[in-house]
Amino acid sequence: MILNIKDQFDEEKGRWLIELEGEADVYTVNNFKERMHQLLDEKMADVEIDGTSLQYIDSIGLGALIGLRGRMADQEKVLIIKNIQPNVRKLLNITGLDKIFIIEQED
Amino acid sequence: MILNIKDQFDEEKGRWLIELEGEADVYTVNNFKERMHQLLDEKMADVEIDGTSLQYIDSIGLGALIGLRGRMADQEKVLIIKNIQPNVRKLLNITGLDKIFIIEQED
Amino acid sequence: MKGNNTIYKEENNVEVRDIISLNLPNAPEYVSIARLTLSGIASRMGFNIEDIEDLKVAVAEACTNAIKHGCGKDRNYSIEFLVLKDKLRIEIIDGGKGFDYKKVKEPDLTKPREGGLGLYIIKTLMDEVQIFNNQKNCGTRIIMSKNLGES
Amino acid sequence: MKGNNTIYKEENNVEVRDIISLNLPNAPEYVSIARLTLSGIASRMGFNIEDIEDLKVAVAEACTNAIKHGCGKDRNYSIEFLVLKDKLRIEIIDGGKGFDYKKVKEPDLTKPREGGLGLYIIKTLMDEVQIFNNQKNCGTRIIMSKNLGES
Ligand SMILES: Nc1ncnc2c1ncn2[C@@H]1O[C@H](COP(=O)(O)OP(=O)(O)O)[C@@H](O)[C@H]1O
Ligand SMILES: Nc1ncnc2c1ncn2[C@@H]1O[C@H](COP(=O)(O)OP(=O)(O)O)[C@@H](O)[C@H]1O
Repeated sequence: MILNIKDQFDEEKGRWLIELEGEADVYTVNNFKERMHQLLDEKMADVEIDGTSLQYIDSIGLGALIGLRGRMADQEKVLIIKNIQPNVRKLLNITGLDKIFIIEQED
Repeated sequence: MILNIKDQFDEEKGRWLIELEGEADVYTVNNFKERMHQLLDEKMADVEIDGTSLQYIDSIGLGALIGLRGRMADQEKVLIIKNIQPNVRKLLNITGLDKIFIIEQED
Repeated sequence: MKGNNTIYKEENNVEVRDIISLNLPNAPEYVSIARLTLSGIASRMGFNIEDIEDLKVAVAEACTNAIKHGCGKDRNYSIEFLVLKDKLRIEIIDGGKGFDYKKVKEPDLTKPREGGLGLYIIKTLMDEVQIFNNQKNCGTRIIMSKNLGES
Repeated sequence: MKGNNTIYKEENNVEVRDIISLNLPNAPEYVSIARLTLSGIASRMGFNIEDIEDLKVAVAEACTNAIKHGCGKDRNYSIEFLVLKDKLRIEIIDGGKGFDYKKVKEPDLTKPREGGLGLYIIKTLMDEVQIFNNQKNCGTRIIMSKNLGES
């Protein structure tokens, strides 16, 4: 019922590393959007989201990722999403977003 | 939402060892009562209930334990309850049943 | 009017923030749904784990009574969750035969019986409890509240 | 009548075993309560974990629509869960402005936009979906079902 966001700038890779824990839904999404835009204001760079502990996402959460990617694409930065759970993966697949974001799966 | 019941007769101690896993409530109680009475029909003996995995009990579940103890007390057998969770313990305390059953806590 | 048995007096003037209501079939297998819904509401409000356990037990006991003594087989009963500023109030309403709370005896804890513990447990775990009998022997409304941030 | 937009045809003759209804405030923070209640009902019915995930997403999308496009701030919306022999049917009913489903375009998946995915996701995850517009522009009823024991 909450979404915890951990962020860290990886100097070596030159990207934001974001860990999401909890649920990215209609209730938590505003906080997520605000935080991400703050980070990009601070430093425009690639973003790598680790979804290991992201339990749930809805269309509003997906919309936020699409919006984020839009802003980044204008600056030729990429949005990478890794280690997502099967239920989150399924939503990316059915909405075709798996072809728009860069998805990395470790195993 | 279910109650799993494991039983085993301990020849050395001469008692039934019962492990309860799940929730002993208005929905699962009939099954529990039936099973326990079957076991006592098979062999009237002391009963030791291990509550390590018993997540929840309600007044109907407590009633079933009281009924069980009644039948056993007539035969001078005892009902021992061990390793219960704090929420189950609290209900035994407020209903005074902690003074009626034999409660053993390992730690 | 047959009964209006106030156990604890409650102030009348409270700001209700949100109301959630749940209507359940008169069947034991759905009591766990009441517990689940309740735990979602209570944890969102910020109740601690011990208080949530108390709430779950109290609500389940009232649901069990609504089923056992309440309505006919094919009727539903309702639970209303009122989110107040600093407390959760829960009303369980059945359309059953009703009863006179004053005539219910407290259980004798030194002589355990198989039944008769439900209302006693509810009163012990909740901060306020009121029981109303609808007129013409038609149904019971039990109102119970728990305060946030005590314990 | 403005709309009665059947996406998939559904048989009319079904035996409803139990009805659970949940009435929620028009606020995003309670959508998770709908998900929680649903997952209790669906797991009791024997749906597997993947199906329960699908159901949670579909119901949450419909709730989000009821909140975003539906009613005024201080009104509630309802969710009815109909437990049938071999399927779960869920109806989400709001008292909002309604809409003409036929005029809603399918999203272009090659050109992602921030909105417009909700109904598409619902249709993909559920076995049957119907959308009804109440008369006089007053409210929407979306009916969706998922069958037990497939997949
Ligand atoms: N919702 C209800 N409708 C009618 N009678 C009720 C209701 N709740 C409680 N009662 C009455 O109060 C008595 C005490 O209830 P309770 O303490 O829960 O114990 P039990 O239900 O095990 O008898 C019941 O036996 C019943 O007569
Ligand atoms: N409950 C509703 N009440 C009124 N309009 C609705 C409702 N649900 C959906 N709609 C309409 O259908 C459109 C598509 O909905 P959806 O696919 O969920 O995407 P989004 O809500 O992001 O626009 C909405 O923009 C809205 O116009």
